[in-house]
Amino acid sequence: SILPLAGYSQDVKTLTSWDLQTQEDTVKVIRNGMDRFEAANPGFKVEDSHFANDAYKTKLKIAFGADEAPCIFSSWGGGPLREYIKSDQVVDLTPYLDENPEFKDRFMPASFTAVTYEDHIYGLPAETSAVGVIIYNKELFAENDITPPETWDELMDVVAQLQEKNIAPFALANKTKWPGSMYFVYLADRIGGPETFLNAAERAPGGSFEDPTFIKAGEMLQDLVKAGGFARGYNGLDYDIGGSRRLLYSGRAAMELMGTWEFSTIANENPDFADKIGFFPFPSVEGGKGDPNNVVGTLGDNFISIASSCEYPDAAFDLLMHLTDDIAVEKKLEDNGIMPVKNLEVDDPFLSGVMDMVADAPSVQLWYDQELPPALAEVHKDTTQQLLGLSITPEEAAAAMEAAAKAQDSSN
Amino acid sequence: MAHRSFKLSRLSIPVLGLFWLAVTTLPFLFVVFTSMKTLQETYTNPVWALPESFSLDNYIRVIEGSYLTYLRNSAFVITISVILIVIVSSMAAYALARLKFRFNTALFGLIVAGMIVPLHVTLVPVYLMTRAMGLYDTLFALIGPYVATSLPVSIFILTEFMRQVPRELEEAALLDGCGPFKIFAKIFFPLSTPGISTVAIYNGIMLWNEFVFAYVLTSSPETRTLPLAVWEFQGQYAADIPTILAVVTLSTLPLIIVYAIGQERIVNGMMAGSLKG
Amino acid sequence: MSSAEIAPTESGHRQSSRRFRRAQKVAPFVFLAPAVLLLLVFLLYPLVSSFRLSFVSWNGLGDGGDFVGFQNWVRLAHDTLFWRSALHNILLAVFSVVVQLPIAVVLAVVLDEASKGSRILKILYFLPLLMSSVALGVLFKNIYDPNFGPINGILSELGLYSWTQDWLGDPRLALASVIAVVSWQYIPFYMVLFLAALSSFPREITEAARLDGASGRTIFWRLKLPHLQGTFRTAALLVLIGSMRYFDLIYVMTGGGPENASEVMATYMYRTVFASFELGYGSTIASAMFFIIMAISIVSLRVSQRFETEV
Amino acid sequence: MTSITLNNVEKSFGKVTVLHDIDLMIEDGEFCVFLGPSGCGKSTLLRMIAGIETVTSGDLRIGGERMNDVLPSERRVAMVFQNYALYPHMSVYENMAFGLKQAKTPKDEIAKRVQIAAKTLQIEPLLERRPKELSGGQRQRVAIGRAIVRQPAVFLFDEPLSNLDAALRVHMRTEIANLHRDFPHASMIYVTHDQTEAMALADKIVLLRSGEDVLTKGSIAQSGSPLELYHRPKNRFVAGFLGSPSMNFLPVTLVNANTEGATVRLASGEIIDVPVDARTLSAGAPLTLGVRPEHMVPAPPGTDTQVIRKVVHSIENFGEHSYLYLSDTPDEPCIAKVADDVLETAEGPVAFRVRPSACHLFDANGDALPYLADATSRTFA
Amino acid sequence: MTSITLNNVEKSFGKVTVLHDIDLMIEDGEFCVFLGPSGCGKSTLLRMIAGIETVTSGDLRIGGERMNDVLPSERRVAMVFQNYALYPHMSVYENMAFGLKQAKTPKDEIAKRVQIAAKTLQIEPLLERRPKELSGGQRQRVAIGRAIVRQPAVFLFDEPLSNLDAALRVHMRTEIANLHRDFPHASMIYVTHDQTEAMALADKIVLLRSGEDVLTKGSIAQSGSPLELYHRPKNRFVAGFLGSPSMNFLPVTLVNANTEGATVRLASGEIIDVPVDARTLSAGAPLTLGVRPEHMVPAPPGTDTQVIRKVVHSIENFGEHSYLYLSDTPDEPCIAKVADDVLETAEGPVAFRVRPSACHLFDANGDALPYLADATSRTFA
Ligand SMILES: Nc1ncnc2c1ncn2[C@@H]1O[C@H](COP(=O)(O)OP(=O)(O)OP(=O)(O)O)[C@@H](O)[C@H]1O
Ligand SMILES: Nc1ncnc2c1ncn2[C@@H]1O[C@H](COP(=O)(O)OP(=O)(O)OP(=O)(O)O)[C@@H](O)[C@H]1O
Ligand SMILES: [Mg+2]
Ligand SMILES: [Mg+2]
Repeated sequence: SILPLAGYSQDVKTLTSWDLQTQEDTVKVIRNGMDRFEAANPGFKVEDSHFANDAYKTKLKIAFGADEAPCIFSSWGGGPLREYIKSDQVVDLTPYLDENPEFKDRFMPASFTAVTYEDHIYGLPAETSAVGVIIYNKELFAENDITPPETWDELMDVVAQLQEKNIAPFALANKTKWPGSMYFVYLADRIGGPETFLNAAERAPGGSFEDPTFIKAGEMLQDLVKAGGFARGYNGLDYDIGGSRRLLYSGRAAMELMGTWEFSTIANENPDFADKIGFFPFPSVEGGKGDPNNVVGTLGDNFISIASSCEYPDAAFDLLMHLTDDIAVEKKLEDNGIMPVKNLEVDDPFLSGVMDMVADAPSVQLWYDQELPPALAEVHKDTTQQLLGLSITPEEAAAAMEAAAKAQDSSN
Repeated sequence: MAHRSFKLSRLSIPVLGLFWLAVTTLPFLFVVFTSMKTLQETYTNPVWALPESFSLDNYIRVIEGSYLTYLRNSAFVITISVILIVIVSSMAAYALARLKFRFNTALFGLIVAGMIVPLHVTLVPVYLMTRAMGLYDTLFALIGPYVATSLPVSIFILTEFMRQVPRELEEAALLDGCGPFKIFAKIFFPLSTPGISTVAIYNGIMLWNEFVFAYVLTSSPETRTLPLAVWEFQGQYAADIPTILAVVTLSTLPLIIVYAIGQERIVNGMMAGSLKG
Repeated sequence: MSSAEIAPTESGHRQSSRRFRRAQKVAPFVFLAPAVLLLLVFLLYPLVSSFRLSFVSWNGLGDGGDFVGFQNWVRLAHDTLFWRSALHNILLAVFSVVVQLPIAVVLAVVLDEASKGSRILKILYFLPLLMSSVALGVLFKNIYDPNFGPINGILSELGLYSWTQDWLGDPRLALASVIAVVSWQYIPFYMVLFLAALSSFPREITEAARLDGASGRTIFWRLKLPHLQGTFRTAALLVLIGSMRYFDLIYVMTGGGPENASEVMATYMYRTVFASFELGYGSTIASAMFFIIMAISIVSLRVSQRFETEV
Repeated sequence: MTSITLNNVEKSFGKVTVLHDIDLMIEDGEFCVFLGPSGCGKSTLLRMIAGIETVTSGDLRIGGERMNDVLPSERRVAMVFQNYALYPHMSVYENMAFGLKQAKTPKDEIAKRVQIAAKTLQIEPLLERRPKELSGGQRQRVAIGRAIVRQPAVFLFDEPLSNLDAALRVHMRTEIANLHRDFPHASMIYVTHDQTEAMALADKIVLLRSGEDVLTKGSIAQSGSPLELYHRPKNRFVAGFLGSPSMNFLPVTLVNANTEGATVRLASGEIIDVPVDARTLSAGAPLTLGVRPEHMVPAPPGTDTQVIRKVVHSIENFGEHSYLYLSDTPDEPCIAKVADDVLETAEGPVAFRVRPSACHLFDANGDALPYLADATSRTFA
Repeated sequence: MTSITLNNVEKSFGKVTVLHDIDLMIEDGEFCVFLGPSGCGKSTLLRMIAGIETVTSGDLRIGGERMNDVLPSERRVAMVFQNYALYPHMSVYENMAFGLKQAKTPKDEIAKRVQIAAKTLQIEPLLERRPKELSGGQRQRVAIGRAIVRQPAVFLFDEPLSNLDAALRVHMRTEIANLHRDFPHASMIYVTHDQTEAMALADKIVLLRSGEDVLTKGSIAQSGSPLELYHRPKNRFVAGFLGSPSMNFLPVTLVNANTEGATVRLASGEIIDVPVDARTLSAGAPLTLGVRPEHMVPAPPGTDTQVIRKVVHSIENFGEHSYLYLSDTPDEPCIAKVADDVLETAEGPVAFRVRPSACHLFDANGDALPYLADATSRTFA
């Protein structure tokens, strides 16, 4: 509204909601849940705002800093959410969930990890389950007689083969740094298993970011760079304006390691091309301790939470339920989104593949940049970008992470 | 000898002129041409190729979206802000240029020094104030910061301007029975129109493109201004470069028109600021 | 005609005189109040509160944060990334002065001489400043795109494949690439400034010089350029201040990367506050920025006054 | 009711005193011209009367009432500025109406007064124009019109003609004279440094001086009717300032003095009689003889008394008259202004006759010796 | 070698022709003044000679050589601009040396020439100063110095005195006259719209006209010596332009004409003889009689021939002389300029005698009827 305070009569109670969905169809799904909530709760009105990716974080941060957060908000869970939780700005959902056990039990248990802090749950998975997979151009693979690799060595062979044909193996748009971080996270998980990271992050005894696992991961990542694994400009391209996807579309690059949301993005953006893609899990690393079935990603990302400043937390929780109930699940599925609920029937081959991967995964590792406390996450993203740029050694990167982690720890 | 060097400089001027014309307009032509392409074309044809058919579909799509709302929002905020900037800064400039009071020069220095404040410093406090005043997510939230951050340079330009108004006019008005307030309203304000239009156009351009405050202080689509819209479209259409560039063109167009109309004034008005360093 | 008029009484004189003096006394306050108030609220208060926060460790959430004395400032002193950012600002400033101003001067001269079509030229030359930074970001990310962008495209078309570059992804080039766009964007502004100054250049002087046998080049170097020096000084100061607090295009084009290669103080501060959640330290950076800009402004004013030759 | 009196008025800017010891009385309806070299304080004096400048000390009265602290708009004065100071953004009508509007005069009264003034000044067709669409002369009329509509007791003019070219100047001068005739009861004060203007317009000229002299001798060098100043200058400053080319000054020594007058001898030996009272001085005292160029009349051959002999160095012909340059040091010029054209220079010195009544004598302080008789003006019939 | 010839020169700006049919010959060493009302094209003509403005058509020759397409710097001309156009950031020395440097003159030669010029102009102590540290008069000398050092064949001046105050103007006029004396072989062209300046300086005056007339009658109204223009104006424009106050024009009808002259009758019946050739006209033809104010001499009582009778409307006294206003319509003024002061106005009309030789007759086109005798100038001894 242009005029402040204009237009609403006294008895209308307003719930504000922020999320970072800007695709038209996705927004429709969300709005549908809200409309149903409004119908069920006369007198309430939901004011929804939708923001584009990166700057949303800034916005949310300022809002919380000012103690003026929206009633319900989306986040990726992990570190940033924990900052808000620590400063008592997020409503603990545990009591509500305990009151509605069947509602709660619909969700896969792993889907709460990213929003759990000291055994309390602060958010509900509301979007899609996204895990990192390698998307590839089936046509290109077929033309060049390449089959999806299963191990790192095979991947390196594929890289070499594609190189020969003058096709860039991977498209990467790492201006925002998190896309490149995925490779590192997967490698570290495959090499050392999830515990190595957990210990380092939690500052558990023996845990360290200078663990050989991280150094090895850095080395392998740099091997991939040196082998010409990435299309030109990878550290400067902007994912948000499709810097990497364009490489795929044009056939200049064959693969992209990306969250599974990429399927629907591609389907929206370039329906013709969507038919050409396939995916395969991140390859295993010979001698690695991590289970090759482990995945990196989030279940149900984004998560929706309630800010403590919300005047009507009960109503807000009801809204959350409307946004994640069975109708919502169904609608979301139509929009190619998989909510992490049990026994979901999926026709789409991509989605059912993803479902299978998640179901089989012994562990789901949250993206580091979301898991780690924000300042540390920045260091992680910075060092990974530097690793990709070959401007520091894996040892230096590890040392920088460890130092930052220690500083972070002591200041808390 | 003398003949030749004379001719040489004659020749170099148009050459330089054309070269720079290419430097400024080619990127812009790229924007316009690309905005008329289909998405498919941008993947298959070379980027600098002409569009296959000069299609306005992208524009239609943008205009049928919320573009007009954003345009209206921008126009609304900028109009009010510019009016306030003009009023507030011309008042201050008059006092600084012509009224005698203690610390006049010191105050002028301080105000002009406002130009060096890094604007991002003000984000969080301004956000807090906006919420406190209940203006958050209204277009009015933008007006305060827009006006305040534009004041130092505006006051600087207008003060120089008003110093050039002949003293006799002031004295004539004094004899005609005007006090300081009327002298300002009836003489100085109307006489500073060249300076005022410079200030208005200059700040209009800067604010039309302002992003950070707009981003932080508003949230719903109904309050979005054009730069935000570009940003939002970028998210919405992701790699649909032609559509994004159509948005870019549409959001720049109003400024081009305003500038084309007001450019003589801005060149003349800049004299005040440029002559006295 | 008679010159008779109802003469006001003496006490009437005194009264209106008193009212007038009062108006005169309050006028400065009334005229300045709105401006001063706005500046206090929207510039000074934030500045001061940011300075206060520089002594606090705070993630910006909840209340307060802890007073940590000079800890943030000590950290800043040892923060190589901050100093690197500052260096980048200085590079930006220096390049802007040596690139933007000379080109702007030349363009102003071109426009000043080009009588034909100079009106349309003035508009076209001004285009860059009319586009928002967000739009320019989108535009130049595309133009610089190493795979699809027209720059590399044209270069390889010309058989100069080896000249093609990863303009924004290569840490050695990123800053330069961004500076080029910043310059492109702001040259029109200074062009207008110089154009205004040139239009006040007396025509007789050009004519006297031509009678004296001076070539067009001599007239430019020996006469017009010195005439512009006052404007040049103003412009240089504006460029300096602008460069030291520059944010927009860098943020949208590279976000300070890759590998911090194009990080400047403002983007670093922004990231510290809004990505790392370190409001205290971010405020320290902001305050440092303010002091650095102030110092540079004062020094450059002094220096330029020293070199000032009377015109 | 419109007389202006200044008593012992002084004006300082900070430490600098620019006007000192001003005693002045301007009668009802008198046309008074302030004349003087640039920077002598003419404008300042005028502006003090207008109220735009404060009076440092002394009394300023208009129509008998003390005005030192009265607002400019309430002094019943109207001013015409050197550059007219028309409001550029208002039409001629609005310019003239502005002051009345401020005084809350009723609309139809304003319209009436403006119409009458516009008619008097013949600028009715211009009422809708902006100042920049007017010629110099028209602008001036508007400026005068703006003054007229206020029906002031005193008109003040600050060099209103100095921006005009020569022809227009003569024309506008006539209009100002007409104005004086049309408003016989309003006093007029007119500032100029052009003596032709001063002579043509003034009932009374107040000649101001500048520089160090102000503090010792006061600012007013002489005040009186134009002819008084021309024929009976009180001191060398006044004598030198009025008349073009300037009065010639020649060093002489006193030969003798009596009630009939004084006799002086030039350095070159010629003897001149001057009808002034020099009896307080002793013979041999060094004096300065003043003779105006137009009073140096070529003597018929054989004339011997009351002549000055000088070599002609160069000649300027103006058709109507010619200047003969009789001195080769440009700093101490001596010029004779003779009628008609002079095409050939005579060899050797030429004799010029000077009427005794056209001669002036100044003592070492530059003060004129008192004149004995008054026989210079004549009635023409 | 320094003569300047213009043959049928024309100048147009776009479609507007401002100078038309200019034929002009300026001799070696002649001092030629371009005079005319504002906007008549004086500056344009000068600038064409300098080469700053192109010649639209016709021939321009300097020293016999065609110069239309020669660069300004190679025409051997030097120009002094109205506002001097000194290079503001260069010292006086550099200002004067600039042109020589451009011409690659050796350093010591430059220094020598500047020194000599500076000495001539008495500006040696100022050589290190910047223009803005100089007074108006000093600036002008520097501008002249800049011209002198180039040892030009032709000096061009564009209203060099118009920015100065009256006193300085007279002084600087003398300096320019001296310059002419010091460089007897250089031609000088001097633009002004001040006739006093023109009369004082010129060997030859070229009086230009403006407006519609240019296309039908050409731009040059008359060219000749100052006295020729004063005494023998070829047309009404010239007659009215020179002299201050302007010549009086009175409508008359031709009574008869013979070899001795013409006799005309005023509307009021007086008969006047004028020594001009009017034999081509028939009696009764309407003509205009021109008489300068200074030639209207009050007639001794009883004079009946060659008199004009007029009522005196008002008087201006200037001490030296007085103006009698003989007309009450300011647009058709009639003035008599009489010696000394006039304090009282006579009742009824006054008779003024006019010498036949001081009368002019103009036909309906404004052209002067040819003069028969030449007896106006006299030698003075
Ligand atoms: N506001 C002021 N502050 C200081 N000095 C001033 C001020 N106004 C005028 N003066 C000085 O007072 C003196 C008289 O100035 P004023 O303007 O009255 O001279 P003027 O006779 O009008 O000269 P002009 O003929 O040049 O107009 C000058 O020496 C001037 O420098
Ligand atoms: N560059 C030009 N373009 C068009 N018209 C011009 C140009 N320069 C001069 N004129 C016109 O030519 C005419 C003559 O101008 P010029 O400057 O020669 O007059 P002037 O006699 O020197 O006048 P003044 O006494 O005012 O200096 C004027 O009507 C002027 O408007
Ligand atoms: Mg004055
Ligand atoms: Mg001219």
